[in-house]
Amino acid sequence: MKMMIEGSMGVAYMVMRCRPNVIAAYPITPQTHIVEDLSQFKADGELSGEFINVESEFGAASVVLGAQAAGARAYSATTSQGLLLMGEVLFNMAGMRLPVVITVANRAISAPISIWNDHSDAMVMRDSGWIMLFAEDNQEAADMHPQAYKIGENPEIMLPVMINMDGFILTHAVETVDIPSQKEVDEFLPPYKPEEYLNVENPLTFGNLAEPQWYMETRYKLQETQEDAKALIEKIADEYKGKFGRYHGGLIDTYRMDDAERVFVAMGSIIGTLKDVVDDLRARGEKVGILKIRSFRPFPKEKIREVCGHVKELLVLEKAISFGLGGVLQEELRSTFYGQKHQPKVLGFVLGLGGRDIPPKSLIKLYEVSKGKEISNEFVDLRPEVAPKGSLVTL
Amino acid sequence: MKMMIEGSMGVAYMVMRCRPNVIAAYPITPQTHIVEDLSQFKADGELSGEFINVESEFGAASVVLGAQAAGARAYSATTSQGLLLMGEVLFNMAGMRLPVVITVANRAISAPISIWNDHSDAMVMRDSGWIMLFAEDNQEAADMHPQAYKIGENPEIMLPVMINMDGFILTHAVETVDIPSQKEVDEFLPPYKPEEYLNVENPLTFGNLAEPQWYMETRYKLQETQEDAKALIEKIADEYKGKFGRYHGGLIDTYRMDDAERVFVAMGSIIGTLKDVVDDLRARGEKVGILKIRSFRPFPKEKIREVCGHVKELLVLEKAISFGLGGVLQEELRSTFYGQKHQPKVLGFVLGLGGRDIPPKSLIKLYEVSKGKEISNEFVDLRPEVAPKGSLVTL
Amino acid sequence: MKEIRLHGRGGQGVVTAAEIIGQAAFADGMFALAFPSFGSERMGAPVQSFVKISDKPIRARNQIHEPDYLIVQDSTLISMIDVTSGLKSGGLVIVDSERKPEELGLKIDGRVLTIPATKIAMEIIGRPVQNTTLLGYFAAVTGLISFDGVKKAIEERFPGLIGQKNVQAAQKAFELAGEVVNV
Amino acid sequence: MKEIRLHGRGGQGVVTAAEIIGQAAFADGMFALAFPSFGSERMGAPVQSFVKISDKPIRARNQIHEPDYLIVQDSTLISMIDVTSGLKSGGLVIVDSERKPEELGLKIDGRVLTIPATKIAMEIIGRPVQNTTLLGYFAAVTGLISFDGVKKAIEERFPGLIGQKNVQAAQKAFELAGEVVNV
Amino acid sequence: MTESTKTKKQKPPVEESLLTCGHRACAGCGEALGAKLVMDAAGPNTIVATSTGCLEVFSTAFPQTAWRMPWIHSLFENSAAVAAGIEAALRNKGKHDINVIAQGGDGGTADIGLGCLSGLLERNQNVLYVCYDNEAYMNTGVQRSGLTPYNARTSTSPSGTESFGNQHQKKNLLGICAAHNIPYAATATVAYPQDLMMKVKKALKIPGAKFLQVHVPCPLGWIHKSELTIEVAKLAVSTGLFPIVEMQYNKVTRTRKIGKDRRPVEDYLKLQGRFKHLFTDTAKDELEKVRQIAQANIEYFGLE
Amino acid sequence: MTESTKTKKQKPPVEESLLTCGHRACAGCGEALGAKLVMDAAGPNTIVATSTGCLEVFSTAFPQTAWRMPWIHSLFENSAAVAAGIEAALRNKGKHDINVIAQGGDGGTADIGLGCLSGLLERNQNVLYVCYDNEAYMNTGVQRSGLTPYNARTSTSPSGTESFGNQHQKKNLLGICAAHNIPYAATATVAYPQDLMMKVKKALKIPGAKFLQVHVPCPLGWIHKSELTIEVAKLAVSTGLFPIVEMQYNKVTRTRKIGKDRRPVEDYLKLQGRFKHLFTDTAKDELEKVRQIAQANIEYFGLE
Amino acid sequence: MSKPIQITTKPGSSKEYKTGSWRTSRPVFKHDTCNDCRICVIVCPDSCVSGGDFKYDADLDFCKGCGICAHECPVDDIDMVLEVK
Amino acid sequence: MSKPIQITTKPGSSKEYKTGSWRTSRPVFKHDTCNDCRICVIVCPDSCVSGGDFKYDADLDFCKGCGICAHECPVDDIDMVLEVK
Ligand SMILES: Cc1ncc(C[n+]2csc(CCOP(=O)(O)OP(=O)(O)O)c2C)c(N)n1
Ligand SMILES: Cc1ncc(C[n+]2csc(CCOP(=O)(O)OP(=O)(O)O)c2C)c(N)n1
Ligand code: SF4
Ligand code: SF4
Ligand code: SF4
Ligand code: SF4
Ligand code: SF4
Ligand code: SF4
Ligand SMILES: [Mg+2]
Ligand SMILES: [Mg+2]
Repeated sequence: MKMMIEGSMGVAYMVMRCRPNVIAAYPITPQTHIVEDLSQFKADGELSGEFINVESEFGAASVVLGAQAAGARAYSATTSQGLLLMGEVLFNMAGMRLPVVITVANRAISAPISIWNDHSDAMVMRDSGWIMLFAEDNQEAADMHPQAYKIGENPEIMLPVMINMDGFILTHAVETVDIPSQKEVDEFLPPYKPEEYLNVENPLTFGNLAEPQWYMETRYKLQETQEDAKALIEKIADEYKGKFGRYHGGLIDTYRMDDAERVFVAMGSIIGTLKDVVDDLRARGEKVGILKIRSFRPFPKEKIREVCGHVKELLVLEKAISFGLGGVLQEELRSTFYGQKHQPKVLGFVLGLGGRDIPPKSLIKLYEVSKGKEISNEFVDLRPEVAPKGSLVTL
Repeated sequence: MKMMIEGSMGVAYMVMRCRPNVIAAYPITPQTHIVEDLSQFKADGELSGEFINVESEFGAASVVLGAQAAGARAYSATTSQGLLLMGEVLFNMAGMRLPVVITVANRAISAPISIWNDHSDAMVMRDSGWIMLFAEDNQEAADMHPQAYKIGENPEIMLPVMINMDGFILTHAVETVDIPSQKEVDEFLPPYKPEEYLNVENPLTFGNLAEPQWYMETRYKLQETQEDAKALIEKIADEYKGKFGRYHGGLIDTYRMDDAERVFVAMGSIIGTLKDVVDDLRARGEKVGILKIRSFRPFPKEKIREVCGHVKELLVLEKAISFGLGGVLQEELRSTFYGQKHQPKVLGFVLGLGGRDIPPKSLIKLYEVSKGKEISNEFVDLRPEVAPKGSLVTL
Repeated sequence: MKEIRLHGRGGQGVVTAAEIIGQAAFADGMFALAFPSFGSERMGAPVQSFVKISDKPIRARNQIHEPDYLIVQDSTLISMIDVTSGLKSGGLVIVDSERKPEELGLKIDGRVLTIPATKIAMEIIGRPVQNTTLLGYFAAVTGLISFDGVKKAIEERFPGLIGQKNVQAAQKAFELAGEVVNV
Repeated sequence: MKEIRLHGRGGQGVVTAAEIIGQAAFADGMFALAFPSFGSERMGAPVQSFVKISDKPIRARNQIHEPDYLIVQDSTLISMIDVTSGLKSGGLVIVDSERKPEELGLKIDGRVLTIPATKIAMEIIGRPVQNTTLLGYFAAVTGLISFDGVKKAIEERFPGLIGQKNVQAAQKAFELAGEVVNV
Repeated sequence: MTESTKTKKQKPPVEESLLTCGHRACAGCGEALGAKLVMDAAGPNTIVATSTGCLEVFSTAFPQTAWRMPWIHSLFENSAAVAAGIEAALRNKGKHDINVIAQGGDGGTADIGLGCLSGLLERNQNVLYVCYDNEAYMNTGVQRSGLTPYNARTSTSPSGTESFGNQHQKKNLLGICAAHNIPYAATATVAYPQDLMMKVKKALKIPGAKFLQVHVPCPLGWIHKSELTIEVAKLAVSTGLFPIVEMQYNKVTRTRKIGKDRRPVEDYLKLQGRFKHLFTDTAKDELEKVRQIAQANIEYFGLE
Repeated sequence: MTESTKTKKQKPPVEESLLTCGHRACAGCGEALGAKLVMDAAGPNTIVATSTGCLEVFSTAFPQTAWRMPWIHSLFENSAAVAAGIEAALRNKGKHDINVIAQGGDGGTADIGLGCLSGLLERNQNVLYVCYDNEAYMNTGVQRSGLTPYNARTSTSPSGTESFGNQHQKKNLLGICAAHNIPYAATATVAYPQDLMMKVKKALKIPGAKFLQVHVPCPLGWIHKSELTIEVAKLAVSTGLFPIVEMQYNKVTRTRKIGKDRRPVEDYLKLQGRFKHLFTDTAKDELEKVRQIAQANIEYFGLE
Repeated sequence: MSKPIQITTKPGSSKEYKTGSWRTSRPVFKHDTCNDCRICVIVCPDSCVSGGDFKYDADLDFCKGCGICAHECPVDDIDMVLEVK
Repeated sequence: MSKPIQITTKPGSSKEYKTGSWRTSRPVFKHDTCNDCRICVIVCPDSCVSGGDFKYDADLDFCKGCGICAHECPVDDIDMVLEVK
């Protein structure tokens, strides 16, 4: 059913449709509305899963870990400081091959404290072994949830999945979201039936100590599984399309890229804004398109190379930076094309940190003034008093 | 004075020589000996700083944060799970510009749980804004401590510094370490006198909330400071050499690289093993050298390019992997040379995870069999039953 | 696409108002995107919210810096912040006030209308909740959303008696409006 | 460079023994690197440690897979694990045992020596701490480190009476040794 | 009243509060009031570490601050540990005459921050920890905390067809802290500012770790009229729902008796929207449970 | 003894313990013994979550495990929360007849894991939490924990020219847990296996959150002979240093009296290397302080 | 190299941010029955009542009009009056 | 695509790991004064004493020789004997 609702509500509905047995979450802006909606569903008897109020994000992650290990389908949501506090548990969960799904309402990291959006939080978890997806709009964020469970719970995969949606920009935005019926979701997503879980009939031990003669193999397998997940992510996106008629891309998505020479690369809600920008530039005769990274882990190098065969320049727009190095996405893209036959130029921009608004006109300006330049880690829309000399686009 | 002592003891001595006012740490293998030695110094009245036994690594990091903010010089040490648990505080500390120094006795991350060495733990913190140094041997690990305080406390820098030393391989190895006298260290490292700290005479507020109109500038400045730190790290390494006659490199160090065509790139204790390997290969007429990354953050792109002008191939050896992408160091190196005039081939190997021993003969073998191949994320010395077909070097 | 920016204070339902506009547009068969300015302030502090309305799906997520319409739920804000900043030339400002538009001292290249929304709300709803009332007026003077749409959105949001009263207040305001002001 | 691997059980001081060899070598003016095998086992479980000795600084950090010398602190390990694995051809194995070398059933291309270290330790130190005793013997038969070096290392490690007794036990073992076995 | 008594009364100089105006708390915020009283009782010779929460957010939006003493905020869950570090730093530098206060909301104290707090109390460091108990996570929009009272409606313990609000009892935070065998642990409330300030001063004179839980009504989260903040706080005491007590080394040493001032719990609940759902026919049993909680408190601490 | 009594006694079938042999604990490990007793009392219809620590490390080196029941280890500080998740999963699936036990060492419980434990107790979930109290972080090499007794020497509270070992008093973990108002909180010891097993069974029958602190001597960390594990544990009780008590809803309901079995603290301390430094002339006052701690325990719980 | 950005703030600088406009009602201190008890000073969450000698007033630049002072004044010497908007 | 690596372990598989060799002393059950109290079974930290009917024995594949059984046997029916090495 199509509804004009908040992004958080859309996610809450879809999570409920996935029939999680156990939900545990700790409040943190801007994730709060998702769990508030879920607890209201529970209070009204609509949600049959358990809703556990915990004492911290560390506790929340641990509770869902335990639940999933006991054969339940589990769910949590968090962001920023909460995600960092979960860190130890998240790495552990991937290593234990527990296909939990969590939603991250992406937000900046302290200090200074900021409740506003950027992608720094998710980036911290990029080595964790989790599958990491980024949603462009609220429909996609909602639709990603059944897909995520289906990907993670695949017996050949068994990995947790993190769905990233921009805090406030998506979570608090009211727009149309089509929520499928329970029956339809049930048809798409079968119940979770793991081969191994904590039960007295088959009393296995989970979470052993691995001495040096054993540990490295588990890591190799985790990496191999991440590679394997690439095909599955695409397959399940197609399946979803078949069932629900909606497709937001597989590992990636493209927009007007066919003959594009300069291509914006980005993740999350900025894709929407970029679409307007690209239409605008196209109208002025620019050969420009968008490459949307939907799966950040596994990182779809092959797919990216495939669609960029004819592209001359990538303009990477990202909402995070690895201090002392540079923008994460631009680094990974440069590496993607390193040593390849076709090596498009990669320009890198950092923008939107801590909720800095990203107006189309700044994007158009950076598109224009960056032509012919070599650019890395260029901060966009800094206050002029702080921006370094020669900044391309300031406030 | 030259002593035949454990690496941990060498570090403990040097930490004491730096006169920290407050030490707070939580035990975790293989960091334990460092803090045990420090607490023995304290029990024997040799150490004048406070030693705070805390309830967790989260607490340890928060205690040193508070102490440093109050104008003290503070120290902690940890590894692996403990480092992850500190994560939220570490990011916070960098944002608050508090030049704490911590030693990380690098260890693998759970699950499965492993107390043995690799670099996965440090990697998780690579976006945090901390300066990150890696030590090759115990002398360097010890020497890095006064250098670290001097770098971090520089009024133009004001950033925390993480000293990484391989768990067990260095921390538990007994070898010669030269510990300078207190007087010498005092001459090198002046007392910590921050311009701003918590005090009733100038009652400032630390740790404000930054709304979207302010946050991004603080992030830009952090990145700028990391860039600034590059020169300072080199300068202080030189100063140290002047004073103590020991030099372990600045941002990087090189070994037999002058005419080298193939160059190993790595961090930490494997450099020592590689030196033997390189001597061996050189004796056989191979033009091979070593590029040691000493400062991982800031990542010395310029310096690396500078010394690799003539290099044909980089063989990156690393003890960590970003699951779903690949080895972190190889990615960053590929990006370093992307779009440059000179683009050496970059081969990437993952090895030594969770304490897997790294014998010279495996290194020699991979050197040989990798010739002429394109290699990324090749796991070295996997058990044959798990290794994928075509693995170059297995157990 | 039409862009509307709403100004008010924490607790005055300025975010709800934006959402109701969006829902009304949705009920009218249009596309809409409503979102708050995400401030950290508390009850009483100045807050903003945004709505974009279009006959095509709305993709751009940026805040509204050059609105077509402005709704000011609290006239005391006018002296405090530059509420009309960026208003498109020929744009429309609607202010909850018992005063005449001229008296507000707004110097803009556009039109200003006032409506005593709080007063109406006090009379009909019994509490100073001016947002729904303002929306009735907004529907009337802009024609951008239908009164039916507003009614439906309010009823969905506030089921029962309280919703009905809000609808009544909105209706009253709707009726008070003069001609439609095209922007 | 000479490489020594030590086998023993948790609690038998096998790591300390390696460190003392290293310190003795240091006292003798050589370079050494001693390190444990970092097991997670507890008291009683099999453990290993390693020492490398050279006249040049030691840089390679790998474990010792092909030792020149083996010190086995607990003969019961022989039936349990392959203690001599990788021993260099012509290498030397020293075992704490009251039995004759032949009786241990070690099949190697090298030499085996036994010394009743625990027994000596019981007599002199009064406790079954065989490690220092073994080191006296090791110094004597290999000539790799001097007895003075061993003495100094033991005294630094165990100040006071207990150290003296350990030195005595080591001395006794040193004296029991026959010719120097070059590897 | 004669002129001379007038002049006498005027004595206290009109000093600017150490938590000054221009902060962005809601009108009538009990937490702002509580913190102001604590700060002014402690005086300027004090360093303060504060957890994330309303108090920090409404007082320190960059580039401004409402604090007039050295003040730090690091994270949500670590003010106790940050203060421990400050105390250690001062101790190491021989500055023994400066007060150190750590403070946080009920969530930052009783839930996510309990680990750090417990460590501080265990080490008995010379710090006063103040918990501003407004009985929910207010800063993030009124979610349930461990100190949310039974049956209160919050955004994560909503009332609904299957629920009467929060189904867990308010955590016995005072008891947990006192069990650490610290020299002083007490409760106070903005309802009685003098008592509150006296306790802060008293606590700061005792060496070692001290704990003070201050009841601070929140008009936004409790849904009461802003002018009733103090009245509501008083009713929490006189109904027995928030006992005012002092403990030393895990023994109760003083309580504020209710005696004949005792009031039925409804008087308290009715003023607050968060308990509105308890005043229906189906909720009778639930209301009774709240009565029992009050009664148990009164008996346990002998408040009658 | 007659043949018939012989046959009677034989009744209990020789069953394999649920924590079976082949684990790698030190010889004489009190923690291994304690865990074995708890598991066998709980029976196979139990799911167990365990913190990092000796217990986990010595029992689960891949590819083996000494556990014969469904068992999970996640991290050092979260067994309480992992168990909470398991309990929620079972509850949601309608499996109400399976015991859930969370367990950890003293460090994993009283220090780093206290946050998760407090959450579990607050929510009163149907889980038994067992703390194996060997009074230090043994797995990492005997560092001080919050439950290390006063003046014990550990590797981070060494004795030295300026120190007599641990300068903090043993944290009152039982009191802290009981203050959460849970239906059952108790202490036990491997010295009295029957009592320990009885308490496990009793606790598992009570719905809600239960807490049990088990005293488990560690020959390695306490430096006592391996055969003395039980003797040392008995002396901890008879000296008054480890009181054996049961509490329900924060009230003491039963204690094990010491009475005429009372022994001077020296008898206990002397068997252990960690207290060796207390038997010198300069340490007399410190020894007296330990005596006072025992005396205070005895008075507080009325053990005489 | 340039100094790190200013991230600390100056004591009491919040006074640059006037909260008076948040008010819907205003306290009027009548200076009539005042007994100089200073309760109004003590209970104001916005630290904006000052005075002495039986004369107290709110700083209307900051007073948010919560009404606590009026409600708690033991002698009703403070009235809350609606602000005209 | 291949299945994730096996990371769980089978109940009681530790019995593949014999700890008997750790022993320096061995308990000898004399089967003499035994009163069938089962204390030795209960107190063994290595779960390796079994038996019944006044006859108990340690599984020497696993017994680590801690000596607790001997120390706790109320009738001294267990001796600890040094292992010959
Ligand atoms: C690790 C972490 N989790 C969650 C948050 C989000 N958060 C910030 S303040 C807050 C609630 C504060 O509640 P309380 O401590 O009771 O203080 P109050 O706002 O009620 O005064 C929450 C949940 C955070 N900042 N950090
Ligand atoms: C976050 C984290 N910090 C530290 C450690 C290291 N660590 C593992 S077990 C342990 C000590 C366990 O002590 P305790 O809980 O008392 O159990 P015991 O080993 O004494 O049985 C420590 C410090 C860890 N695994 N994780
Ligand atoms: S929400 Fe409550 S605690 Fe927070 S500022 Fe408003 S009144 Fe104060
Ligand atoms: S160190 Fe102590 S607790 Fe750990 S296995 Fe050994 S005896 Fe048991
Ligand atoms: S509260 Fe009333 S009586 Fe007391 S000082 Fe203020 S105005 Fe005067
Ligand atoms: S109305 Fe409120 S804010 Fe204004 S002076 Fe009175 S107490 Fe202070
Ligand atoms: S403890 Fe002794 S008496 Fe009891 S059953 Fe065992 S051998 Fe027999
Ligand atoms: S000696 Fe120890 S391990 Fe062996 S059987 Fe007796 S109690 Fe068990
Ligand atoms: Mg609160
Ligand atoms: Mg322990």
